[in-house]
Amino acid sequence: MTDVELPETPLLDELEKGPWPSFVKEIKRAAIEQEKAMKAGKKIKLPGAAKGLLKVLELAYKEKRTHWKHGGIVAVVGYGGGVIGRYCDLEDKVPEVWHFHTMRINMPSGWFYQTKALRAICDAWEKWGSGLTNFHGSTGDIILLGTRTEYLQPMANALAYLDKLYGSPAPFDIGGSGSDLRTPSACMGPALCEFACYDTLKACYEFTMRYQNELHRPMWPYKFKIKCSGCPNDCVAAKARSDFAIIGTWKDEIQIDQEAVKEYAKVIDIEKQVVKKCPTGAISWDGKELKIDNRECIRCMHCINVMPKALKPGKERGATILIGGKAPFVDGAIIGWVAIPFIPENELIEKCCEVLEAIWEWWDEEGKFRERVGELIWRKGMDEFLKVINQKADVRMVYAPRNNPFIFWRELNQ
Amino acid sequence: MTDVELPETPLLDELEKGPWPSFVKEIKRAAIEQEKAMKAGKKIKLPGAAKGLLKVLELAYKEKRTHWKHGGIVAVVGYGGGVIGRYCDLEDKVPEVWHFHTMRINMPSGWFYQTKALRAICDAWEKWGSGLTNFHGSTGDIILLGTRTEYLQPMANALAYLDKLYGSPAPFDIGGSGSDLRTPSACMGPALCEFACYDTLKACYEFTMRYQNELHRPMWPYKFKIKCSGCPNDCVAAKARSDFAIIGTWKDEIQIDQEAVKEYAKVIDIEKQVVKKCPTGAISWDGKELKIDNRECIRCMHCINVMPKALKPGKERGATILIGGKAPFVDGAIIGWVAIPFIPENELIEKCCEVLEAIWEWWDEEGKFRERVGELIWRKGMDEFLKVINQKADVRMVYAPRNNPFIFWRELNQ
Amino acid sequence: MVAQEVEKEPEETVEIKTDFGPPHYEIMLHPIIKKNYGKWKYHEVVRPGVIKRVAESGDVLYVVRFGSPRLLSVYTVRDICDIADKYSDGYLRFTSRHNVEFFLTDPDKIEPLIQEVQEKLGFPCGGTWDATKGEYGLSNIVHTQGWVHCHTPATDASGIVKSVMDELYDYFTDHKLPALCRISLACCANMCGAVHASDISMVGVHRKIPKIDDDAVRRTCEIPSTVAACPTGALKPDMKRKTVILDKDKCMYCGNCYTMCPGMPIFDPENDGVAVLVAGKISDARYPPQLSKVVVPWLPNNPPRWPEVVQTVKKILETWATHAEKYERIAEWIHRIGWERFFELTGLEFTEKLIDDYKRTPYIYASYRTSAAFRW
Amino acid sequence: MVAQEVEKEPEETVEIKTDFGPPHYEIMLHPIIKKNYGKWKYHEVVRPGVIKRVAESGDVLYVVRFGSPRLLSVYTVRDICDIADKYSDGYLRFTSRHNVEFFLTDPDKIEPLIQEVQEKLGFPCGGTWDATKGEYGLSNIVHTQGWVHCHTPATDASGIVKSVMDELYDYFTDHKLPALCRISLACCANMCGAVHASDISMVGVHRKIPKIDDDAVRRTCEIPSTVAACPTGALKPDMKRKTVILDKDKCMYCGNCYTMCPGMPIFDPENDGVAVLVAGKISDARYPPQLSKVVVPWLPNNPPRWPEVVQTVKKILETWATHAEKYERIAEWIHRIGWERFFELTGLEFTEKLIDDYKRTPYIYASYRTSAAFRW
Ligand code: SRM
Ligand code: SRM
Ligand code: SRM
Ligand code: SRM
Ligand code: SF4
Ligand code: SF4
Ligand code: SF4
Ligand code: SF4
Ligand code: SF4
Ligand code: SF4
Ligand code: SF4
Ligand code: SF4
Repeated sequence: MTDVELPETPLLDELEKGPWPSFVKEIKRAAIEQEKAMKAGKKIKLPGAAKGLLKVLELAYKEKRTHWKHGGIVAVVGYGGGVIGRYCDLEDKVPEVWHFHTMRINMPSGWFYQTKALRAICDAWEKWGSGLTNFHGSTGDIILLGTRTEYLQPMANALAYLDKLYGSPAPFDIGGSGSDLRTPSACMGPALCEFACYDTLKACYEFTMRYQNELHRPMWPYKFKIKCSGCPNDCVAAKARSDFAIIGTWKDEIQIDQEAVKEYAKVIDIEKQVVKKCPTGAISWDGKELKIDNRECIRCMHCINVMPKALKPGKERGATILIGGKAPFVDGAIIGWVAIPFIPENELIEKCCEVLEAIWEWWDEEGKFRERVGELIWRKGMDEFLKVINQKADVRMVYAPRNNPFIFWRELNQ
Repeated sequence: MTDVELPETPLLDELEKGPWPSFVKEIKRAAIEQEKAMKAGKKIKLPGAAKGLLKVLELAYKEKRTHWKHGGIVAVVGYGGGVIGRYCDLEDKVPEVWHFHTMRINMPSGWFYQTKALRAICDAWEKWGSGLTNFHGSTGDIILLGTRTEYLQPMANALAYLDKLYGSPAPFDIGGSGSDLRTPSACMGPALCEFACYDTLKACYEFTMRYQNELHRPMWPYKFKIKCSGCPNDCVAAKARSDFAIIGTWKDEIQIDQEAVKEYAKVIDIEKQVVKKCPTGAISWDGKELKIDNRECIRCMHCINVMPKALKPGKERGATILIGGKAPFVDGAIIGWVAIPFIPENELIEKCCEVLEAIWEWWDEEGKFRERVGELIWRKGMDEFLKVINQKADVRMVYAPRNNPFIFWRELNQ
Repeated sequence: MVAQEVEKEPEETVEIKTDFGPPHYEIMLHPIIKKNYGKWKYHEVVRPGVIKRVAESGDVLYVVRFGSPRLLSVYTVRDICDIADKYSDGYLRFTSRHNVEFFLTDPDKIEPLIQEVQEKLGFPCGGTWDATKGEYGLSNIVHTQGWVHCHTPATDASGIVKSVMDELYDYFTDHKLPALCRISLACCANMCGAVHASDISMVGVHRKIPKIDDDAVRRTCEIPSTVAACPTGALKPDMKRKTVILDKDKCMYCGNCYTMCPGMPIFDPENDGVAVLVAGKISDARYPPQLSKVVVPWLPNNPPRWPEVVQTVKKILETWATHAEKYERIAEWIHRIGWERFFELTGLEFTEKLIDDYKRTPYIYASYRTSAAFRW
Repeated sequence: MVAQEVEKEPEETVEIKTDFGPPHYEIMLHPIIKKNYGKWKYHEVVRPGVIKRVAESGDVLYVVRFGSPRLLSVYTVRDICDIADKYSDGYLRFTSRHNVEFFLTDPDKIEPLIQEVQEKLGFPCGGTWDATKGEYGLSNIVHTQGWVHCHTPATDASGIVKSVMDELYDYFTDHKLPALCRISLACCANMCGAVHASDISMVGVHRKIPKIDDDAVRRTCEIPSTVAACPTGALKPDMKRKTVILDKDKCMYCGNCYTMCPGMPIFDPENDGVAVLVAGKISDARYPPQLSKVVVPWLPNNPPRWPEVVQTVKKILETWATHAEKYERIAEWIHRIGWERFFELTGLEFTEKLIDDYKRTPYIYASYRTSAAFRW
């Protein structure tokens, strides 16, 4: 391997040590192998990019600052988003990464892959980019880290014809960035998980397909994220990380297999681990029968989590919509709050689309530049928002009613 | 009684019915007896005021609206506050109450009275006013309801010489109103209550005496209230109703009389009523000994409240200061929050005065017109406030630390 | 002039005296209280309204509590004094909820006192609670001026209080509640009754924008401070016409502007009314202090007896009393059963009006500790 | 021209195709998964990193999880594919925390797989937890770009993550924690790592005001949108000089303006650093979702291994792990013991910097329900 010469990176080298897999090793590996591949006659458009990154990064470590600059607008034909432009402020010193744009590629729902698909992506990116990736970005996309402006389009084309040109089982499309719909994501849901209260993969796929235009052409006040979790455990952190979180849940009674409960009772302390930990004290256990007062159950999942073989969500399934989740800029961090307490499973996708479209129309009209939808609702009031999405107020939307009597009675003052 | 003619008040008459004592009866009684007293030769300056009030009030009941108007500035010599000016908008119809100003009289700490003092007030007010009172106003003053502008001064003088002129054991002074210090109040504290962790009556009296000028001459951005509760039960609602709440508490261990606990065990269910209700689970009871893990105790008072004979606050006593309590205008209702977690009893009054003076100086300088001190702190930040009162930050000031990293580092940016 | 001078009252001739302050509390204390000041050992509730206080010295004092209408004529105050002289050595006090208390050393006098107060004053004995047993009486309603004296009320105070207390009378004279329940009333959103932290509260609310009388505004108002008084920024100065302009969509009828400017009265007989709040709490006992929450945005003003308000308060109180555990105040009860159940059990309706949209309070407040309950 | 055309790659000649979307997920599913889709019965954790999934059909699938550095070269991805082809029928997946999972039908292949991955890739098996037993592994750290790619970071991402995971390695490969603990990192307050609701999180923070390069501002920035971007109103347009003026007392170094305008870089090697937050939570399990809270306002950037940050995170994790009950996540643990004790036990210092003074979030948010947990 070492016939390729690497820059001196004494600081980064420290991060090759230790048991956890090393990203520095990955960068070095790309630097070495890409160069070797090129030498071996492979078509490599951007040799030295990973090596350039090593130089820039070592300097960053030394100086304790970034050397990346604003991107400006770089894109591929027909799309407004999906590429993060990036330039290096060390143009002269490290021309290899003067351009170092990122491409965001829409992953399949649930991050499931055939190796054939992954290999195809690797082949294309080895050719057109730095050979470095993130599996995945924290919105969920496949992140292709670093290429030049002129290779963006060919790489996009490679992905669009990944089946034909690289033997992938399907082509891959660009994901979201900028003021558009961001790539929706979903927990593994029914693919692997017994708790899923709706088909998260399907929902995620449907939204993605239906809103290709919104995903690819930024035209809103700001970004908008959708995430699908199959149950209140929320394994894609939708509540905190998406403007529109779809959280699977149920309305009727938890399904109990009493025999299985007894099995668990042999290995765990049901009183202590389940009964006592139920937040509403809805459970009782007499050593023989587990009883759940489903009127008291708030569907927190705890008991089901501990005894998955014995307990199951009810049969009347669907989802709760939480609205507004986001990071702290500008009006503060938001964990989304309840916009629709329950949509039955069979109406879920259609209803969500209806609501999404109503929200976008409103936000598009009323939202300020860089105002997330949660912030717009704060500014305009839940009252107006509920009209927009055509929902009645429900006590489940709040932890508690208002503490002030400063109520608007606009209907009396027209 | 009925040789005095009363106006017809069919609506108000409904409120003479029923078991609860009736304020309508009181107004009628004043109307009748004042007139009778006058006829009997007593000096009564304002006969017919209570009768006038009946007329106005009946009309208010009929029309479902008030008939009182803004007061304008009415006062007594040397004072800026203590009188609420009030005029009636039915001048022609009910001239008896065209003027109907209220006087606020500073009650003794804890609302304790000798009858001699009360009788003297009654005598003076029978003469100079409507003969109607509130025992007490909700800030705590004795409220003398309704007199004319020209009688304000003589009534104030009557109170100032209530000892000499009316045989009271002491004269009475005017209370607060307007943008001044409002009449401080205190729970009965050590006078009657075994829970008092500091001398509330003394503290209240000291503040009142020391700040006579602040009480009588409005010169601040807005009102400022001080209330003294001897323990966290907060029987004067200081936390919610005063800008500066002094709540008695202790730091060391709850004092336990195990014998007395056993006595209680005979009549109450200690496990259910005490142990289970402790918010931090700090108590255990084995039928013989009650144990309190004082490191876990948050001094909520519950166990002591249930078993006053057996449990007592610790010996290291003092008070917590909560700042900012107020009604909802303008920035919302505030239950005061912790400004100083603990001041030892022997330093309490001096320390409070020091802090009060620092706060007032700052508020006077920085506060906007009609901005309560709590709102000013919200505007300026706890950081600045803590400097003003010369306190270090303490985790006990918050329920939880901040959720955003938008921290000011002004010291690095000078 | 001469004639007038002759007629002058003593109060008109004395020298002005200021800043001497209230009477020292010590002179107002019953001798037994003075003697045992700060040395009380414990108390016991003998019966509703009667608290036996035992001092370390062994002294015993019975404190007997009576409900009062608060609005008292001086004639009734004198009657109270007569009773205090007869039973209570010439001493008495008022509580922070406006009840009257007498001090007895002889337990045999308790019954006669209660009898005499009932006969002469019509004041019921009660308003106490017995924390040991976990049995609670309802106390008096803290309240405000209303149509009796104030210029901004959206409802009356005393009339509603009387009507509610008539209806809940037995709760006052007996210990029938599972926990403390504090009821308060304020006749406008100024909330002089401090209803913002009560178990149940009633607050007068306006629902129509103030009527701007340009002429009166010009005559009586300072325009900048009126505009500044509006919490929602609904007012703008109209410098040309020397008046103010109101954005009716921003107004939430708080009446703050009217407080500053008589030229824009806000009352409206048909639309004013009463909002009902619940689940406030002040003590640190068990559960931290809580602000009250609006559960009924408006009920009509229906004098003289406000049946809608009375029945709503009663319904809430009794629903709670039926379902709560011992020591579980309304806030604590709802914390356990959930707001969903509260609305279900009380039959009240949750509407969008109950979702908070008052944005001025900063979220930082949510992190400030509003209790003196901490670990050391 | 002609020469160029000859050299054209196939990718340069195809017709532009847009909006066809991602591959359908079904074609990416392992046959056993496809067969039992939506029909899983239960799971069991066989050992750290290995989850046995049993379908209603009786089918069994072993899901084996490995930690990944997330930043992967295509060469390593190919190695992963080789392993998936060998063990997992050519299928694999990544988790929402960037771990890699393989699917095995034959339990005998589990150990060989783990061996081979460790040897070839150096990825540890683990990152799972066993809710039945209440024994939890630590999973991967969700994180961001840092100095590897972003222009606004106040710290690096991958370097700290590597350093922390090296130190906490055994917690990943074993189930030694009492409850779920999610660690996240974001290299600036944009919080791409969504650290705002994690059990422990690290966020890069600037502490110096941006340096306004008037020239660059003139050249590269839209002044109104730059001014509007400032959450605290610290920026004013200077129309004459065509630049912006900064009120340093109002600036809280968020870098929002720099995002809009390259002319005012905010990094500062000595003053940039890392804040540490704790007690966020997302699941509804037992306790409602919570925002993370800042417990250390700043630690220095000390590359390559950030010992101060690593030790602080470790200290918090281990203090919690030592004291918490089963299922008690950090937020729940602190809820029980109180923040007083948290600071005492961890030895961290509470200062005025930790008291919230960010006023933009309205208090109304405190009343909005941020969970799907309700009664029907
Ligand atoms: C007399 C009075 C103080 C005064 O200086 O006037 C008083 C007196 C006592 N209070 Fe109080 N409280 C008085 C107003 C209050 C208030 C203020 C208010 O109501 O506006 C509160 C706060 C209310 C709140 O939290 O919203 C108050 C919250 C308590 C508590 C806390 C109860 C709880 O469970 O939350 C206790 C403890 C208890 O129950 O023993 C208490 C305990 C007591 C004790 C037992 C203290 C003692 O050892 O004597 C007193 C007799 C109680 C009884 O009636 O059986 N006192 N008490 C006030 C009586 C008002 C009335 O006429 O009803
Ligand atoms: C008399 C009294 C009500 C009563 O019947 O008991 C009262 C009556 C008035 N209050 Fe009050 N307040 C009274 C206690 C309170 C309290 C309770 C307390 O002090 O414990 C509060 C809530 C606590 C607080 O301070 O926030 C209170 C909060 C207000 C407010 C709102 C202040 C705010 O910052 O939100 C106003 C509005 C104002 O100041 O313009 C107000 C204004 C008024 C005015 C002066 C109305 C006005 O703007 O002219 C009322 C005069 C009524 C009248 O015609 O006599 N009053 N006011 C209370 C004073 C009696 C006394 O001195 O003992
Ligand atoms: C694979 C993954 C979903 C995916 O589509 O990728 C997943 C898978 C499972 N989660 Fe999760 N969770 C996954 C991310 C999450 C996240 C999101 C995150 O970490 O950012 C959360 C929310 C975290 C939070 O609340 O802050 C999450 C909160 C839970 C919980 C709630 C635990 C709690 O006590 O709060 C459960 C219930 C449980 O413990 O069994 C759960 C349960 C499960 C179960 C047991 C569901 C099932 O029946 O299979 C899965 C296996 C658990 C195991 O490892 O033993 N999963 N889980 C994610 C694995 C990430 C990783 O590599 O570590
Ligand atoms: C790549 C990625 C981080 C990563 O390493 O995984 C990322 C990277 C950037 N994010 Fe992000 N964000 C990424 C997920 C997130 C998330 C998490 C999520 O989506 O679950 C958040 C928090 C959730 C949210 O949306 O609020 C997030 C909140 C932000 C924000 C703050 C938005 C806010 O409203 O507060 C910004 C600032 C902005 O938009 O200007 C931002 C801006 C950026 C920019 C574009 C910086 C900029 O202003 O130019 C970063 C480009 C970095 C680079 O050089 O490549 N990024 N960003 C993630 C996207 C990968 C993907 O597509 O899969
Ligand atoms: S969110 Fe629920 S359904 Fe989805 S993977 Fe997690 S536990 Fe399963
Ligand atoms: S799901 Fe949660 S609330 Fe419902 S019974 Fe189980 S533990 Fe209790
Ligand atoms: S606040 Fe405490 S000390 Fe004062 S009367 Fe109430 S219980 Fe007693
Ligand atoms: S005072 Fe409160 S917290 Fe302390 S032991 Fe008693 S009940 Fe528990
Ligand atoms: S609450 Fe309003 S209306 Fe009632 S007395 Fe106070 S200021 Fe007047
Ligand atoms: S009533 Fe209140 S909200 Fe309306 S204009 Fe007046 S001050 Fe503003
Ligand atoms: S957190 Fe900030 S610095 Fe890190 S990737 Fe996101 S925008 Fe860039
Ligand atoms: S860094 Fe943030 S606070 Fe400071 S000027 Fe820029 S946008 Fe405003």
